[in-house]
Amino acid sequence: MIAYLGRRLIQSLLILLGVSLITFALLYLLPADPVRQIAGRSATPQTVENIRQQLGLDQPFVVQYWRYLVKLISGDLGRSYIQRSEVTELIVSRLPASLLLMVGAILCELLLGLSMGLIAAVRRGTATDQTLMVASFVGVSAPQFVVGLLLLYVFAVRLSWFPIGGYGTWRHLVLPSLTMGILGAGWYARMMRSSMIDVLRQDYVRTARAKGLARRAILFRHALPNAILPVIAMIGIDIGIFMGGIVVVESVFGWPGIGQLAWQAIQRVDIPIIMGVTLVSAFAIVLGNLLADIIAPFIDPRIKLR
Amino acid sequence: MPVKPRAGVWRRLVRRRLALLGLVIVAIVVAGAVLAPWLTGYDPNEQMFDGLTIDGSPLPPDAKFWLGTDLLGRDLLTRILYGARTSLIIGIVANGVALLIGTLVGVVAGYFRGWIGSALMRFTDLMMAFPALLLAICLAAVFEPSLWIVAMVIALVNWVQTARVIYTETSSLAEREFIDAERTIGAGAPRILFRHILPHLLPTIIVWGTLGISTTVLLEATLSFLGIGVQPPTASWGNIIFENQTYFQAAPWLVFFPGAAILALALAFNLIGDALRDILDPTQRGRA
Amino acid sequence: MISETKPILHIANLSVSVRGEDGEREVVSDLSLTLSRGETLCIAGESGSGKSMTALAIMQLLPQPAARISSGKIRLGDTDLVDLDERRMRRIRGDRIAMIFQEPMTSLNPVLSIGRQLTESIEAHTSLSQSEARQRAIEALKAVRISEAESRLRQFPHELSGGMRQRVMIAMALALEPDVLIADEPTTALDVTVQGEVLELLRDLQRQHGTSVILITHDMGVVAEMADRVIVMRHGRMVEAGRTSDIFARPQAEYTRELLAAVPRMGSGVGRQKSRDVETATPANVAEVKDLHVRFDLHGGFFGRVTRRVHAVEGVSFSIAPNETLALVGESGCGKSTTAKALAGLVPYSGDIVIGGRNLSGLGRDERKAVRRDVQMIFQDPYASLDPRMRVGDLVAEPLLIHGIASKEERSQRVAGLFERVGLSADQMELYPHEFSGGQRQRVCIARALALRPKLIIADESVSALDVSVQARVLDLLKELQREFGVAYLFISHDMAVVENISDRVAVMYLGQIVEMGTRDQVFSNPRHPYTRRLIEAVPVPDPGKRRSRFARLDQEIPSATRGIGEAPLKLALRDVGNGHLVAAEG
Amino acid sequence: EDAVDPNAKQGGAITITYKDDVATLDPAIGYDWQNWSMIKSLFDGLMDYEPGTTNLKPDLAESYEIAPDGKTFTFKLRHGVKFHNGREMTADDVKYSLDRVTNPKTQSPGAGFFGSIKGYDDVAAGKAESLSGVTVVDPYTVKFELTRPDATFLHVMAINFSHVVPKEEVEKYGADFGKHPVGTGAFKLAEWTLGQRIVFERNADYWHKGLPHLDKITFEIGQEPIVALLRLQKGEIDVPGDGIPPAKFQEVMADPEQKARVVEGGQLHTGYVTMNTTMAPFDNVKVRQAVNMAINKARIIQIINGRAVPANQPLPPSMPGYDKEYKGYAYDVAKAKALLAEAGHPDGFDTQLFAMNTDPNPRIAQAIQQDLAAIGIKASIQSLAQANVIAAGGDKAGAPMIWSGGMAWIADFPDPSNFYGPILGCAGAVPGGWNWSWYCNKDLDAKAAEADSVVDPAKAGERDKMWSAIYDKVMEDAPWAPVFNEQRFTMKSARMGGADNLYVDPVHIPINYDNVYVKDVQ
Ligand SMILES: Nc1ncnc2c1ncn2[C@@H]1O[C@H](COP(=O)(O)OP(=O)(O)OP(=O)(O)O)[C@@H](O)[C@H]1O
Ligand SMILES: Nc1ncnc2c1ncn2[C@@H]1O[C@H](COP(=O)(O)OP(=O)(O)OP(=O)(O)O)[C@@H](O)[C@H]1O
Ligand SMILES: [Mg+2]
Ligand SMILES: [Mg+2]
Repeated sequence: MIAYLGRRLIQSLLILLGVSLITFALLYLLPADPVRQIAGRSATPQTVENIRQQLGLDQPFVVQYWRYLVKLISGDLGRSYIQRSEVTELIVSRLPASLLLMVGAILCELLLGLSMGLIAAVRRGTATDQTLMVASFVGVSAPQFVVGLLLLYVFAVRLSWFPIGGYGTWRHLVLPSLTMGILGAGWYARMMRSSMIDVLRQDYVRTARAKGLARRAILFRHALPNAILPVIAMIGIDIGIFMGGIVVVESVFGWPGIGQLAWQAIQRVDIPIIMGVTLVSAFAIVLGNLLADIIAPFIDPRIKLR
Repeated sequence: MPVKPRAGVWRRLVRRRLALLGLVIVAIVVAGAVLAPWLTGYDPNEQMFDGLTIDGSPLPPDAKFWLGTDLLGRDLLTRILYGARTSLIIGIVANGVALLIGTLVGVVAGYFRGWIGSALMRFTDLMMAFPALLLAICLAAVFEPSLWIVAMVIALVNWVQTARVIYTETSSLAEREFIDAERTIGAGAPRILFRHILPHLLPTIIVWGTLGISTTVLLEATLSFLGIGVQPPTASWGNIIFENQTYFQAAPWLVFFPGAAILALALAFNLIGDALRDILDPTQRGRA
Repeated sequence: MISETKPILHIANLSVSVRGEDGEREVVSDLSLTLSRGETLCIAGESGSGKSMTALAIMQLLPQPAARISSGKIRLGDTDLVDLDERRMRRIRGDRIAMIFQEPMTSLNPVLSIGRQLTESIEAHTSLSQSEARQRAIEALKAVRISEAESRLRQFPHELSGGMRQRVMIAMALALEPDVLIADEPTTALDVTVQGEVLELLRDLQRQHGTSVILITHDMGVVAEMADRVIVMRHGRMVEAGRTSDIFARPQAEYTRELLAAVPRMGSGVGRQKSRDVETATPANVAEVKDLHVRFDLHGGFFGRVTRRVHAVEGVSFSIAPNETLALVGESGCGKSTTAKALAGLVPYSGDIVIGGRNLSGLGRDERKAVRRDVQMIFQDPYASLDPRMRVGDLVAEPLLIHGIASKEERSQRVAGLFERVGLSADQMELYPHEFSGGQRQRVCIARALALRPKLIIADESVSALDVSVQARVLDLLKELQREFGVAYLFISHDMAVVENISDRVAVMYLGQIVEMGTRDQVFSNPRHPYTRRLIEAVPVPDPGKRRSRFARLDQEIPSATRGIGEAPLKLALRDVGNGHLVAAEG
Repeated sequence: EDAVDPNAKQGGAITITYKDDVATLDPAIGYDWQNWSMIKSLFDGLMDYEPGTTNLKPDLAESYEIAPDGKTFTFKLRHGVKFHNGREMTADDVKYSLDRVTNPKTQSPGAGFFGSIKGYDDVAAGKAESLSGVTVVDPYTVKFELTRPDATFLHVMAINFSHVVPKEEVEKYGADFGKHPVGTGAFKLAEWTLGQRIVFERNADYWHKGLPHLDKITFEIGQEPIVALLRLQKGEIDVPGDGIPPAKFQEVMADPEQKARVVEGGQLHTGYVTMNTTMAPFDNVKVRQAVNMAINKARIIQIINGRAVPANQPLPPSMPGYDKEYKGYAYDVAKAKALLAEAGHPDGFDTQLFAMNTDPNPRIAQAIQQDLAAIGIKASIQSLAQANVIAAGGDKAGAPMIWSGGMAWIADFPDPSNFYGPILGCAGAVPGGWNWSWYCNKDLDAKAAEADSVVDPAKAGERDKMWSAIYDKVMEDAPWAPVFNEQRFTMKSARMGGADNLYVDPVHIPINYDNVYVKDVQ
């Protein structure tokens, strides 16, 4: 187990290195000139040159990347061009919120998605099944911005059950998690139904029935753990998808996560922030994949960590 | 007893009510896209003087503008019809290509375990950890924004998840004995991969393919916004929603109708896919 | 022995039909039977005759959505099971009727521990507390003679051998002391020694609890050993029923007579191969294997280095002449299948394999494909070795297609011919593998192997799943093909009676090595190695008169072939004890 | 000292929302509209404007003196002004602050404003640490010597970049001074939770007695403008910093109660289309004039729900120097077509129109696109992120036409010169510059310099006329097509008090924090 983890961590580091290199290269090639942005509208060419030199942006690519890496190792992600703060500080201050939202969202989508998929598979072919599948497609097809606003309007503005955005208590977490979760729930419901249908055909389910077990025991004890395996593999993938939706949801609910940071940075080509957020999210994705691989053997003992 | 001719997949498909419904919807969308100029009297990009109220608000659905007008006074129905062209290309072609690449990579990596497999999977991991949006922005900066660029980017970005799922499934399929049996009769890798492994992956491919339709159509809008996709005034379902989403209370029709179109298309393919999955899975024979 | 009490189970005019592409088809027709308390009823009959369907119908577990009971009554005591709703049926299943399924490998849930799977049914049907249920489970495991029962509870199915899994299944079925136990081919997948144990166990338990047993089997040896009464089925109908001794002594129906005649018996049997002179090691040998090693690396450690190895095959040498049948026997896990796979080119090996004069190593791609044509393999598990998404006709035609033989029409004609050869009808070409019974599937596999008219066929347990009559027919077919085309066979089996019948020469394997090899007569009439002797003793005799009171039991687990790096197992030297009869020194 | 509103009540707290992060509160660096007025409340400069107006007044300076040649400015400082850390502000701090902002190491985007101070070039080149033109005469007197007469200099002394910072705090926090601002302003920073909230609290020692009125201002960050409005409607916040989102504008204006809480005012803003004068066919003045005539400004204003007034010249109407007589190019499709034909493009041509991608800019671009199509110009739209449009504009071969909305010029200070230099003058027509039409008229540059050397406040009217003439001349060459001047609509909660012009203060966006108050305090 330890050995496995060690090996996987080294692999993960290599992947992160790859991500950093590609991202750095792409940003290097981007035509927008960060120095011009820093220098402002009334800067003289002299000032522009000065700033370029100070930031080391006049150096060749390899040198710039090498310097970045060296600083990265000591945990220094540089200073934002536009915000002028330490990127590390910016990310650290926003990361907990994003992580919390991620946990909430994943919980939501698993709870919603898995139960929908399960019911649909059991009731296969009935009206319930069809309704649930339509619902899951609505979840996947609905633009998150609209879903978020709608939830906010109904549950926060009209019913006042939850605050209109913000961050702090569990009540703040519900609506954003739900908004994020609705999309994922659609995916999970669809996948769960598919794999559940498969599992319900297996011999061991017949054995369980032959033992005279209650329906619930058959479904939850025998079928579910088998059907959930492909879903577990999704969690890593899910974090990637999650990073896409986070921007919208965070801004609707005023959630102080890294999505907003990233979006603003992209709009303004604030390269150090883009780099930092990229690395952090890549790390999360890699970690998610690792986690999925580590959880799998606990659910299916046949799977060996190799 | 004479050998009965095999009932064609197509014939069995149209015999199912729901699948037929799906086919009809797809046919309507495709026909709408192709025949748009004949189906509507408006130009999709014409900002009509009488398409806005005096204080600049869009018009709700009425006898003249069946689905209402948008914020520039253009006929929404016409824009949805023309937008279908873009969205079909994204939802079906780009999504299809992504599915194809993902399946190919996943199958090859899952079947050939050696260095090819590891190399492909490490590359997939890298791509997965790499932010798609950034790639999109950089491409936007390099290329002239166009539908084909956005289609390419979507394909390039969306294959990764499919590849990972297909990889897992292929590696377990490759362990199955019937694959060994195929090897002993001299079947080469292409035959095993395409004739024997691929059909088993079909349910997964269908699930990912149909879900991908909505996500890619919506992703196209995000990319257009960042300047990489079709540029205004070209309509697509995604960007009609995206442009108007803040107006969902003031002018709900601007979000509802294109949203319904995306949903209908995705659902239609899902219905067809579901039926296909049953038809092509012999163990499901006998199911109505 | 038969207790003349009121029947516990009564089936009247049962019909089961399945829906296929072209409408409904009856697979069980008008079947009636009764089962008394404490009785063992055997259902025998050819593969596909509806035995499993009958069992599933009793349990109300017919495969959905294809199959349904079309008419008839099934009464358990006073309850009619056919009309029972699912909730009430649930209380009967496991508690009053228990079932052991045909496939022990897939019938246990891979993700739940043995303990969990045992206790849950106890908890479902009794009001015992968790710890009491656990205690009961341990007792049940002890009853099926699983060692270290307590620690086994924590293990998972894949950590147990096939025989142990089957015993767990039995323990599960018996834990609640049901009135009726249905065992569908409980021993088919097991090798002789384990089979003996399992049968012994069933008998023991029946004696203790007075359970009524329906035992479905095609092994007439098992029938003779176990049954009080026998029902013989064919094409979904009962053709004969009666007391075991009567049926064996005075079979009434034509089919029963055929069936009995087909039973392979050691030292006799209709189809028994005449002892032939086979010249070994001639240059014209079809296959020559020299010092074959197959090892599987087990990875571990930080960098995934190889830490341990499975020494599956360790220095095996043999040769097969044209027209010859070499049988490979031995216990589960001794390396038989691995040897076969090496020959078929499915696993990497070291050593030499020469097929038709060409050494397999160092061949180009096209040459290798050509050699492939000469060696065909029939796998152990017919269902697993057929692509479930292809029609069987296409599967059989595939080798022809791959090697570019014959035009399209010719191909389908040849496939139809092959189908008839193996006892299937041409219109079954359109069906899918899951629409066949176990035996029928195996015939499809054989047809596929024959399609290329190979020089060597490797048959890995290919007839174990077949009922005797089909088995006899298939064996006949194999022999016929041998005569016609001079095909050689590498015949892998745990059924010593069959081996005794079909083989020219026999090799006995133990832990990856050959411990005895010689002509059939040398090995069977003069077994020299103690391991060989034990194998022969374990074979049940298809004669109710010669029923044994106790089977020989294996007292130790099979030693492991897994070893650390650099710990190669001791190589056994083979000694010629006369006329090419090779025996390993006892180690 | 100007009077304090006698109705104002002391105390209370308000909440203001913003979508985007507040970048930095360092006056030498902060340069977006959002932190601009926040910095104004934390720091002070020598000069300032009367609340709600564009009228200059001395601030930290008690008085000033301009030498007749217009090249020497002497400021007398107010006594007893204290930084938030308690230390008294002196002339040394003024000098330090200006040395700091012009020092290239500070990387201030505003350094260029101080180009007229003697010694600036040496400091900018890194050859000197200190501006030779700034002298501390005594602790309460500071003297500026300029290299040329500069009429805008008093404005320059009012912009944030010249605000006074205490050396010891800057050195203490280094590059993070922007997160720990210490000034002399009406408010001081009480809390900054990154990405969530910034809290200002009243500076009890503020030199201007009676100000500020509020005890506390909380800025909540990170929420969509549309949600901010919902919160305003629910009474949770007091001012939505990003204004009324277009999607909600009609709804708000249709409700009398809500409409009553909206304050409308002008803004020092012009929205325009630039045409790259170095790129064919826009190198032909007739083509540019044709474009000016082709754009239907009324329609565009209708599209944005009437939140603007049509523009015909670069300067907005509230700016001194705005030429009320100038009629500009009237909307005339026929004449535009004729001009185009004269220029040799009777069938029009293909070109590109760049625009920023946030609503309503792509919509406006599409309306312009349709107008151009009417005279045969087929413009394809490139709707891109802000940074990409700016990059395209700063590249000589980058963008034929740019719609300026979203990135458009909002004046740094209310002076006509501010609309010329970087965006219409030769100095801005360099790679990476902001003169996106690459218009460079040496004549006009000279005239501009001449106008700016009229320093005497008494001659302000004369100077304004000179600037009017310059912009009229610019419009003759038509490098821009001015489209509209955006109106500001600020919405507030019912409890907010203070004169309306505090809510549309031309230099404080969204509101003048120092002078507003709440009505519901006891
Ligand atoms: N799922 C199914 N769909 C259609 N036909 C089926 C299905 N399962 C079994 N059959 C058919 O039902 C018949 C009876 O099968 P059953 O499994 O009862 O045979 P069996 O007597 O148990 O044979 P074996 O000894 O080979 O296991 C066979 O002809 C088979 O083809
Ligand atoms: N791919 C593999 N990796 C590791 N070990 C393997 C692999 N395949 C087989 N083995 C091991 O090799 C040994 C020989 O297996 P093999 O399948 O040849 O046995 P067998 O004699 O055919 O048994 P059975 O009668 O049960 O089929 C067993 O211990 C098995 O666990
Ligand atoms: Mg059976
Ligand atoms: Mg085997």
